[in-house]
This record gives sequence, structure tokens and C-alpha cells, in this order.
Amino acid sequence: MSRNISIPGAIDAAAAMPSSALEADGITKSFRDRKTEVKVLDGLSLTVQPGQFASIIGPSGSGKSTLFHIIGGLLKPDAGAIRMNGSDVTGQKGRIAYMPQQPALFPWRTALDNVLLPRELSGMPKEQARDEARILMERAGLSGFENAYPDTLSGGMQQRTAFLRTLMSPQEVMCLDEPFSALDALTRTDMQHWLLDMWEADRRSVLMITHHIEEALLLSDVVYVMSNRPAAILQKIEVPFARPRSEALLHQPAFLALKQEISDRMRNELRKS
Amino acid sequence: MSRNISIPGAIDAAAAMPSSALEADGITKSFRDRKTEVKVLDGLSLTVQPGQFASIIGPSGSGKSTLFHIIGGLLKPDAGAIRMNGSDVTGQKGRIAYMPQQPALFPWRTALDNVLLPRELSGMPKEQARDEARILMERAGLSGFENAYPDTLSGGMQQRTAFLRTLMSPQEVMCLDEPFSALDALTRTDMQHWLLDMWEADRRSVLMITHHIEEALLLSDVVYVMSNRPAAILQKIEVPFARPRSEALLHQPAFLALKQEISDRMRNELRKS
Amino acid sequence: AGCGNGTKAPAEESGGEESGNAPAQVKNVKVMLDWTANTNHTGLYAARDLGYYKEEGLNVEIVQPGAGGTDAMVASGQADFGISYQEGVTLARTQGVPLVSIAAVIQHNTSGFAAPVDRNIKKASDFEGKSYGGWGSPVEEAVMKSIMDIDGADVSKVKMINMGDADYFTAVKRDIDFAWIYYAWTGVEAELRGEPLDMIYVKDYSEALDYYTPVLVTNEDKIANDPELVKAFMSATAKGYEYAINQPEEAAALLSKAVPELDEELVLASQKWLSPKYQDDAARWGEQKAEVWNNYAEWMFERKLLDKPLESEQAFTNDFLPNTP
Amino acid sequence: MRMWWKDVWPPVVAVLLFLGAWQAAVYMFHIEDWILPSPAGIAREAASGAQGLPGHTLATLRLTLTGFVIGTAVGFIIALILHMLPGLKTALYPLLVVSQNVPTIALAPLLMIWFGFGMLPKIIVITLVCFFPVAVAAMDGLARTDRTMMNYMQMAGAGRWQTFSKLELPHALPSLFSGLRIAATYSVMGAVIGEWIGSDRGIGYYMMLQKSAYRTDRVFVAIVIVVLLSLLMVGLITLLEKRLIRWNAKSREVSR
Amino acid sequence: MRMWWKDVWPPVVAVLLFLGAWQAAVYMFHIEDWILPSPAGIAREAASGAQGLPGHTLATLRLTLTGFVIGTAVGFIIALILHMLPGLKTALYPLLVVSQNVPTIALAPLLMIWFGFGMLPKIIVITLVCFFPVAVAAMDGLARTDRTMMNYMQMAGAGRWQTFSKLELPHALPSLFSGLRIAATYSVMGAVIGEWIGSDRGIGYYMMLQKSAYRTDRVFVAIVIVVLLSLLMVGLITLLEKRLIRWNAKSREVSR
Ligand SMILES: Nc1ncnc2c1ncn2[C@@H]1O[C@H](COP(=O)(O)OP(=O)(O)OP(=O)(O)O)[C@@H](O)[C@H]1O
Ligand SMILES: Nc1ncnc2c1ncn2[C@@H]1O[C@H](COP(=O)(O)OP(=O)(O)OP(=O)(O)O)[C@@H](O)[C@H]1O
Ligand SMILES: [Mg+2]
Ligand SMILES: [Mg+2]
Repeated sequence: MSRNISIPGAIDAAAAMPSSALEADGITKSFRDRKTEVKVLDGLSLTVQPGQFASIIGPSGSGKSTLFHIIGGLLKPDAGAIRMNGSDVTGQKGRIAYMPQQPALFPWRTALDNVLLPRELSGMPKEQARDEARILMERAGLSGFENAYPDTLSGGMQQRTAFLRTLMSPQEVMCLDEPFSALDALTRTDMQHWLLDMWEADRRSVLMITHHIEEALLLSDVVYVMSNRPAAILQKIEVPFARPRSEALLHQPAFLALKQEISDRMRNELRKS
Repeated sequence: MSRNISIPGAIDAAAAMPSSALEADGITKSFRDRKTEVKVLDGLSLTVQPGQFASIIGPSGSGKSTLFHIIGGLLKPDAGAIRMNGSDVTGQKGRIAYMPQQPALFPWRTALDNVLLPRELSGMPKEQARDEARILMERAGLSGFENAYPDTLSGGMQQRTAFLRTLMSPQEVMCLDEPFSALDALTRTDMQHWLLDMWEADRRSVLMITHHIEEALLLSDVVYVMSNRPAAILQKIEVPFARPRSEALLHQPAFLALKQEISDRMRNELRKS
Repeated sequence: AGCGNGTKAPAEESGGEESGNAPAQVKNVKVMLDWTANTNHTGLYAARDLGYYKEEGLNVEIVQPGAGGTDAMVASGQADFGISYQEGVTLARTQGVPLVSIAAVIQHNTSGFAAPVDRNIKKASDFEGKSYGGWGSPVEEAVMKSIMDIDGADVSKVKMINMGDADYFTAVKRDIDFAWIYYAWTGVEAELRGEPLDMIYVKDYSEALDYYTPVLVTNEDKIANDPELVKAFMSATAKGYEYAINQPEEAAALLSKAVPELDEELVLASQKWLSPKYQDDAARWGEQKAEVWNNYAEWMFERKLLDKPLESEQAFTNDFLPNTP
Repeated sequence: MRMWWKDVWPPVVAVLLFLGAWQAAVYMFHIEDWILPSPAGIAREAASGAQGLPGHTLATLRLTLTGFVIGTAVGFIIALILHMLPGLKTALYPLLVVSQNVPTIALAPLLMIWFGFGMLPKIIVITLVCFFPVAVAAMDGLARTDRTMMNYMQMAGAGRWQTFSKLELPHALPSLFSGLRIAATYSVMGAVIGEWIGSDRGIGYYMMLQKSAYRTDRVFVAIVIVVLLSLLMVGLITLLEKRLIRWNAKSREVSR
Repeated sequence: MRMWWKDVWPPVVAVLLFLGAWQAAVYMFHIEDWILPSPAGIAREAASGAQGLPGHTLATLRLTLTGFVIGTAVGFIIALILHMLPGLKTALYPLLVVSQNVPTIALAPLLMIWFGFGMLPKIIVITLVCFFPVAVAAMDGLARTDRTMMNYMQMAGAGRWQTFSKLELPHALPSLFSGLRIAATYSVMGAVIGEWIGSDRGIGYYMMLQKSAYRTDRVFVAIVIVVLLSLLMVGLITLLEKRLIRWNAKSREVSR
């Protein structure tokens, strides 16, 4: 992991005030397509503090991936701004370590070379990164498939490869779009724990989209619940459970209650539309 | 839905004995790639009775999708046979209504036209099918996106479109590969209920891959737990709960116990490797 | 093309459209040129547009050549007649192509080596040390050697450059000092441009090189099976060329009208230069002499430009020329 | 309207710049007219000496269109057949290459002997020119069909023809259009070459005559017409492409 | 070894069948030698009258290879530049089309005047022939890059050059090879045409000479050599493609 690689502009603003690692401020976005116009985001705001683990939960099609595209600079918001460490980075690319919803692996690269891609992009020596990537792949249960091409990997294996690729990205803020959706329950739990371990070790800020309320509660400091399209933040939930959190937490009444609360909140939201 | 369309060869054999709608018998399959050989399926057998709802649960990369490819005739098993209603259909295509793990929507077709594809393939009049498809899309929360191209749909919307496409297929046996993995909890529950309703109305045989143990238990008559690669059936679980099953079932001790049992079984399996 | 649509025919020739009411049979005839239309062809256009062919009961179509395909076309009977040249007929016949020359369009060889006056090439020995632009044929080198030998010069001191499609005017602008041209066209154009050139006619050096170029050809089949047609065609054609000989200006106007894309000025000047040369010292237009055929064939054979000697009596005939003396 | 203009001005400006540079070069290096006439000279000649040019142009255009349509159809059908029968593909590919390597000087006499002096030999020449890029591009495009979509299509029991028409063909369309654009570019030159092998009409014929009459300016008038016709063909193909491949060309609002 | 043979026999059989049909046609329709020689006649002539043919062949091969390499490089670089600068692309596309529509008869004199009679004008002719299919295919391929991969690449902060070299180029490789295969097919004819505009060596020169000597059989010997060279070029490209695009060509064990 290369958590000590500094991103230009990341430090200078931080001195001024204890600003947030990532802030989306009043983001509004519509898609126009011939006659129809779809308003997707409607003044959405959220913040991720430095070293914080935040999750987003929201109905399918509400605009979560679109928000990530805006944060990543791929799309320009119609209104609002993205700030990192206090400076405006709206429309700037390459500021986040991003895991897309679809794996988007390059079919002409082996799994290992796909994992190495971010290192190549930041111009770092490939040889040393290769060993690191091998270790990561082994940890993710992919050993033996280093030289397999993506289309010979199973869906879940592709997703894990994409996850590793994101881990290899040097940026301070990680944005994960449903990173474990294609994994079986146990592999998923395993990956969650691993992610938590890594996060606790280096405290990169994380923003994760998930459909799994348990997952969100288990991993996050704060959970944002998104409304239906056009989306804004419906609720911001500070998760009160102490860390490190164990599997046992899943069965505690407080946990179950919070889970139920989020579930109900979303049910109401979905009913509305 | 066109559940009363008969598939050639489906009836003749049925008279002989109460045979199963789908039977995989001792399926073995390896992939060879240059030097390496990966043995994926190792004598796997399972059956789906007519009108039965069966699920497969198994570790990521164990060979579930491969099994579906074999059932669908895309791949030839190294050993073993696929039978439907008693007759050998190994390597025959077009016998199942299939939902792939990746949506695989055609980017040059609108969502609606993608849903209509199976009807076109079976040469049925398109006009009447169009109304049917519109109703399905509305039910799946996709109204307003009939004319959207797949790459403007969110991940979950694409998955729902692919699901609808499968519903439009006339075949008697449905094979669903993680149909709801990209959906939020509530949309997912909604889709599950809808699927159950439809299944109860027309009793097509269903074989579903899922990573969601709850989902499997809630929907299925029988759950197959797959082992790690090379995969065989680890356990066949007849789900004892009466139908119709409600949301409340999720909190009943018997349900929780069964869920825990499967979970433990898989954990042991994963540990082994 | 001038469709002499008038008469009825059982259309034995290719694609005959029949209409009208004249009594005689009209035969469709194709003549294929050797190159784009120029003053070498004036007689054909005159015979066509003055109605001489029609008088003979012929409906003549003049066709532009394909990429060097005239001889094959005529030999295979796709075209009834064509324009070729003696060198071609000689080579073709020794390769078994059944071409027969039936008239010399121009009595003496008007081709030769030309150079802009500033290159100072006045005689064959001046070729030494100069660059020659040609098309790389061994015949060129042999001809050059012949005439340089006569002047006692060494052909190996000439730099030979294959200039392919480039024309004289372009070529002499760069690298090239002299080239082989037909005076009637290129030389006259040079006069018109005011770019004087020195011309060394090959015929002035050797009898053997005073060969016929161009000639009218047909194939052996036609001669054997339809001599009447050949006769009729030749008598009208001869009238056409006689018209061109006697009335150069009108003939030039005729050609310009028939092929309006041509430059009128060049056509007129060229015609005036060429008209007296068609018949020249011969008894009648078109006359061919056996010695000319023999001389040139022998010259070629000696220089190993031919695989075998030419049987010249079969290569040409004067039998179809009108008013045999 | 605005959009249309936005698409049109860059090439117009580029062409004008090109013509300007040409004119300047002719002027500055004193290049003589009969080597390379200036654009102004060409325009003057084109304006004055019409001389049946519209007729020639029309003849060539008709020949081009006929030949292009036949050529691309042949190319497409060959691609279709060879794609459907992969065994045949490896077998016949070399013959396709052969077809592109018989020079006109050898081909022309044969064509004329077999097919006479009419349209047919000329159309065969254009066909030979046009079919090849279309066939290669279409075959390659067809062979590159997306694997997951193909898997779905096969498991859905689609027949060979359905797979082709509903999946492979739409998937190969962009590639096919690459080939069509190349073929369109060549088609007019193909017609001109066709006219050279024997014709009494058309721009090719006109060009030959002017060439041998040393009228370089008129040769360039003919070239300009050839170029314009060719741009017309390419423009038509591009328009058709925009029509047919709308799902691909949609503005994606991706900021670079 | 077995595999290799399996790839080789279908084209060999097809070519043999083709030659057989040709021989039979010549025999049955009594086609005379000077119209269309029989394959046997051509073979006989090739075997007997060597006449410096190896030398000519070598000259043409060298010219072809040089021209092909330069031509494809130019095509690729043009595609690269126009892809990187989309404004320039719409502007310059028409000029690319123009470049394909200047016939050799007008071009040859100009080339000669500007560049003399050396290798240069010939290489320019092959370049003009080869660059275009490569440029069009490469540009189209580059423009069709997969959207989700592109999104990832951009959000990862890849620079313009990184995006090109790591995503767009590999993605466009199959399409580029379509263009290369077309260009390879044309390259030898390009060299022959180049030799026609002025040369004293090479197959093109030889062909012209034999043509004017009415040696149809030798003209066809030359054509056979052109075809063989061209097949060699296409074969090289196909080999290179198999090398470079292994991820695509892998046997997928999909039963049809
Ligand atoms: N390029 C686009 N053009 C037009 N509409 C788009 C585009 N991208 C997304 N949309 C629309 O924006 C909405 C939100 O899409 P988005 O992918 O952000 O949803 P999401 O919250 O990620 O959903 P999911 O959980 O299903 O992935 C959808 O209605 C979608 O149709
Ligand atoms: N075409 C192929 N070539 C080689 N190996 C393959 C191929 N397809 C699948 N495999 C291998 O087969 C194994 C099983 O793959 P499969 O897609 O069936 O897994 P799965 O059970 O569906 O997993 P997941 O839940 O992650 O989708 C994997 O190890 C994969 O690498
Ligand atoms: Mg999403
Ligand atoms: Mg799978």
C-alpha cells in the first residue's frame, strides 16, 4: 500500500482549518437526452472527515454512482461543488481511488496486470509493485489466477480484482461503488474484515456505496441514507458502536434496531414515489 | 407471460415417469488454458422437480455460473449429462430461460427492446408483447426508462431489465444467476415477492444462484449448497417452511437456525481450502 | 459517337440496333484507337463524320483504348479494326497474335529524340553524358545504340532513366535531357509553347528505323471471313485520310468537333504539320512496302529483340487499299 | 442549424487554408501552369471551359454509385458467407487478396474481351476496388462480437440467422462503416480507372484526353471533380452512419 | 504441428481448385495464350525464363516493405494526432480523402519534378496507398473505446497519453489490424504502380516491359509474383496480429 504518497494540493489547504477530506456541497445534476430530462441529484450534500469511513445507502437508480462520477470529476454538476481538504476540486480527475460498480477490467491485461494499473499510472516502478500485488491477490483468494484474463474469471473474482486495483491506487480518499455485491456471504465478510483492518492501519478516508445495511453499519462511522430520484441526503446516521467491531455485533439489539430504523426509513421513502 | 408455450420434446418423455424438470447428473468440467488446468466441477448432481423452486448457494468462483453454462448448452461437460423431463439435452441450447450474471444487454437496443428480445427470437408477434413488456417494466419500477439505452441506466436498473428479459422467455425452466445482487434491500424484497407471486401463479421450475442465504431460504423449496472448486453438492436442504411465506419468517428461530447452519457449513468448507 | 442510324440489318455484328428504312445492309464496326484521339486519327473521324462509312454501309464506332489493350481487342475480334504500330505488330505476330497491318497511316517515321535547345543535342553523338527519359524498353536502347554507333559514340555513356507516365515537357524540367517523341503532337505543342527543341529523327540514321507508325490493323479471321467488310472499311478510311491530306484546316475542325475536349489550337497546328506527311512520297495513302517490314524485323532479330524472324508477308497486306495502281 | 454549422466550418477552413497554401506556393516558387496550376487558375478554367463537363461528371457519378452499391453489396455478402462458414473463410481469404493484386493493365483486356465495351467491365473494376475493404472490415467486425452477449444469445436458443441479424450485425456496424468509408473514398477513383480501360464519356475519359493534350489545368479541373464526388460519397456514408448508429454517437456529456 | 497444418490446408486446397478451374477453362474454351495463359504455361515460363526475376522481385519486396512500414507509420501517426485533437479531425478528414483521389497520372509528373527519379517518389506512392486504410481504421477504433473502461481510466487520473497507450490503443488494436490487413494487401500493388511511374528495376518495370513485348505469359508470371508477395505481407500481418492480440484469439471452447 502506498498510503504515504502525497497528492499535490492535499496538504496546503489542510493547515488552514480542520477541513473535511471530502465534501460534496449542494450537488445538483440532470441528464438531458433528446426530449426527456431526468433530474438525478437535487442539492445533495455530504462530508467525509479525514480518516472517516462513510457509507451511502439508497434506492437503486437514485443517483449514487452519478454522485461518484461527479466526485471523480468525470461529470460536471449543474450546481454545487466538490471540495477536498477545503479546496475546490470540482471537475478535477485523479483525486480519488475509485472502484466502479462494474469491474471495468481491461480484457487484454491479466488479473495481475489489471491490479498493477494504478501503479503504472502514477509512474511508480512496476517490479516492486508486482510483489505487493501478488500478496494482495493471495489475501483475496485469487492466488493461481494472476495470469488469468478477466473473462475467464467468475463474476465475484472480477469484482475482487477490481477491488484490489482500487487498493493499489495511491490517493488518500477511497470511493467504493458496491465493492462486494457479487460475493457470497462468507467471502464478503472476509473482505469486509480485511478492508477494516487496512483502514484501521492507515486511516484513508473511505466513502462506500452499499445495498447491505448490515455492511454499512458494521464498517462505517457514518451512514448517509439517500432519497429517491431526484436524490438528496435523507438522513445522516452516526454509527455509535465502538471499534473494533466483531461479528457478534450483528445480533445485538441496538444494532438490529438501527438496521430496522434505516430499513423503515427507506421503505417510507420508496412508498412515497 | 407465455408460460403455456410448449417446448418441443418437453412433453413426450414426461409421460413415461414422473421425471424431473431439470437434472444435472454427475457433471464434471475442467478449463484448460495453455499450461494450467482448472478443474471446476467434479461430478456435480442436482435435480429440480417440475414446478419446484431451487436455489444454489456456493463460494465465489466455485463454478455456479459454469454449471448454468453447461445446463444452457453453451459448454459441453467433460462427463455427465443434463436431462430435462427425462430426455438427454446435454449441449442443447434454447431449453431454458436464462438470466446471466452480467446483464449483457444489447447497447443498441432500448431497455424495452432488450426486454422484447426473447419474443423476437421465438418469432412471436412483437406488438402484443410490447404492451406486456411495458406492464412488466412498470412493475419493476422502470417506467419512464422504456426508451433509455442500457448505458444510461444505473447498475440495478440494468439488472432489472435483464431480469424482465428472462421473464419474457417462453421456456419452462428458468435459470437465474444472482438476479438481484445489484439491488438495494427494499427493491430486492419487492422483486423477490413479485417473483414468488409469478412463480406461484404459473409454477415454472426455477433454479436460482444467490449469495443471499435469506433469499434462498425465503424463496426456495430446496437449497443446494455447493462446495469449493472443484465443486460438487455439499448439502441438499429441503426448506420446511410453509407457503406463502411472509417477511415475518425472517425472524423466526427455525429460519435463523437453518440460516446459521448453512452459514456454518460454508464457513467450514471455505476454511478447508 | 456518330450513330449512323438509318438502315435495316439482320445485325450480324455485335449489338446492332436496327431502325430506319434504307435498303442496304448496315454493318456495325468498331475501330479502337491506340491512345487518346489525336491527329493520327483524323482520317477516321473525317470518314465517319463526312458519311464515307455510311456510303459503304458501315456504322462505325470509334472507341478509346483501354490500358494498352487495343491489340488484344483487335486480335480477339472484340474490335474489328484498330490503330497499332509496326513494332507492336512485329512483336505480336512472333508471339502468335493474329494481327495484320492493312495500312500505314503515316508513310515515314515521324518520331525521334527531342531535347530542349539549351541542352545542345544536335546529333546522336551528343547523347553521351546526357540523361535519357524513356520507358525502359530494350528497343529504345537498341535504337539509340544503332544511331550512336553510326556517329561513333558510346551508348553506355547515356544515362537511361525510366520516366514512366511523365511526359516530355515535365521530364525535361528535371533530371532528363532528352526523350523520344512524335513530332506531330509533342513537337508541335513545343512550338506552340515557344519552347524550341532539337529533333533527331531516327529515320535519318537508318533505313531500318524508318518503320510505319502508326498502322491500321485487323485480325486474320476478319480478312479470311469478311474481306468485303475490310475492303469497304478501307476504301472509306482512305477517303477520310485523303480529305485530311487535302483540307487540313477543315479536317482539324472536324476532329475538334468530334472530340471537343481536345485543344483546338494544338489540333490545328498538328494537322497542318502532319497532313502532307500521311501519304508523303508513296503512290497512294496507306501503301506499305515489304522491305520496310523486313528491314525492321531483321534489325530487331539481329539485336535479339525478337525470338524468331518475322514472316513479313503475313504481317501486312496492301490488298484492301482502294484503286490499286 | 447551429450544430450543423459547427460540424461544417472546420473542414471548410482547412480546405481553404490548403488552397491558400497551394496558391501561395505556386505564386512564390513560380511553378508553371502546366506543372501545377494554381487553384485560381483551375477555378478559372472550370468556370470558362465547361465543354460537356457536367455530362462527364454525371456519367462518372452514375457509374460510381452503381459500382459502389454493387461493390459494397458483394463485399457484405462475401463477409456474411465467410463469417457463417469459418472453414470457407480460411480457404478463400487468399483468393480475396489475389483479387486485389491483378493490375488493371492485365485485367482490362480480359474484362473487355469477356464483357465487351459496355458498363459491365467498368462496374466490375469498381466492384473489385470497393468490395475488399468492406469485406475485410465487416468480417473482422463480425468476428469480434462481445462474448457475454453472444453467450446470452446462444443460450436463449437463437438460430444462426437470428444471432447474425440481432447481435453480430448491429455489433459489427461501426466496423462495417469503417470499411464503407474506405470503399466510398476509393469508389470514384475506381470509376475513373474503369473509364480509362475504355470509355467515351466520364471524368476519367476527359482526364486522359486533357492529359495527352498537355492541358494540365483541365486535368486538375477533372481531379477537383473527382475529389468533390468522392467527398460526396464519404459524406453520404457518414450521414448514414450517424443515422444508423445513434446509440453510439450520443453526446455523453463527458468532459475531457 | 498438427494445428499448423489444419490452418494451412484449406487455403491451399482453395487455391489449387482455383488453378484447376482456370486451367480447365483455358483448355475447354480454347483461350489463346496471348489472352490468358494457362497456369501450367505460366509455371513453365516462370521455371524456364528466369531473366533476372529474382532481382526484380527483391527490388519490389524491398520497396514494398519500406513503403509499407512508412505508410502504416504515417497512417498511425495521423490517426493518433487526429484522435488526440478531435477539432483537427473534422477539419482534416476531407484532405485525407483528397489524398486518395489524385490519380497517379497527375501525381507522377509532380512527384518526379519535386523528388526526381529515385526511391522517394515511389515510396511516396506506396505511402499514399497504405496510410489511408490504416488511418481510417485506427481512428474509428480509437473513437470506439469502451465507455466504462474510459470512465475508470479518467477517474483514476490517467493523462491523455496514458489513456491512449494503456486503454485506447490496446482497445483499438483489432480494428487497427483490419486496416493493416487492407494496407498490406494493397502495398505490393502500390509498389508496382510506384515502379510504373519510373523505375529500371522491380516487378512493375518487368511487367510493363513484357506487356509491351506481348509476352502475356511473362506478365502473368509477374502477377503471380505480386500476388505471392502480397500474400506474404498479409500473412506477416496476420501472424503479428495473433501474437499481439492473444487475449482475443484464445480458444474459448465454445461449441456452436
Ligand atoms: N449517462 C446518462 N444519461 C442519462 N441518464 C443517466 C446517465 N447516467 C445515469 N443516468 C440516470 O441517472 C439515474 C441514476 O443513475 P445511477 O447510476 O447514479 O444510479 P445508482 O444510484 O448508482 O443506482 P444503482 O444502485 O442501481 O447502481 C438513473 O435514473 C439513470 O437512468
Ligand atoms: N472460459 C474460462 N476459461 C478458463 N477458466 C474459466 C472460464 N470460465 C470460468 N473459469 C473458471 O471457472 C471457475 C468457476 O467460474 P464460475 O464463473 O462458474 O464461478 P461462480 O461460481 O459463478 O462464481 P461467482 O459467484 O464469483 O460468480 C473460476 O475459477 C474461473 O476462473
Ligand atoms: Mg450505481
Ligand atoms: Mg458466477
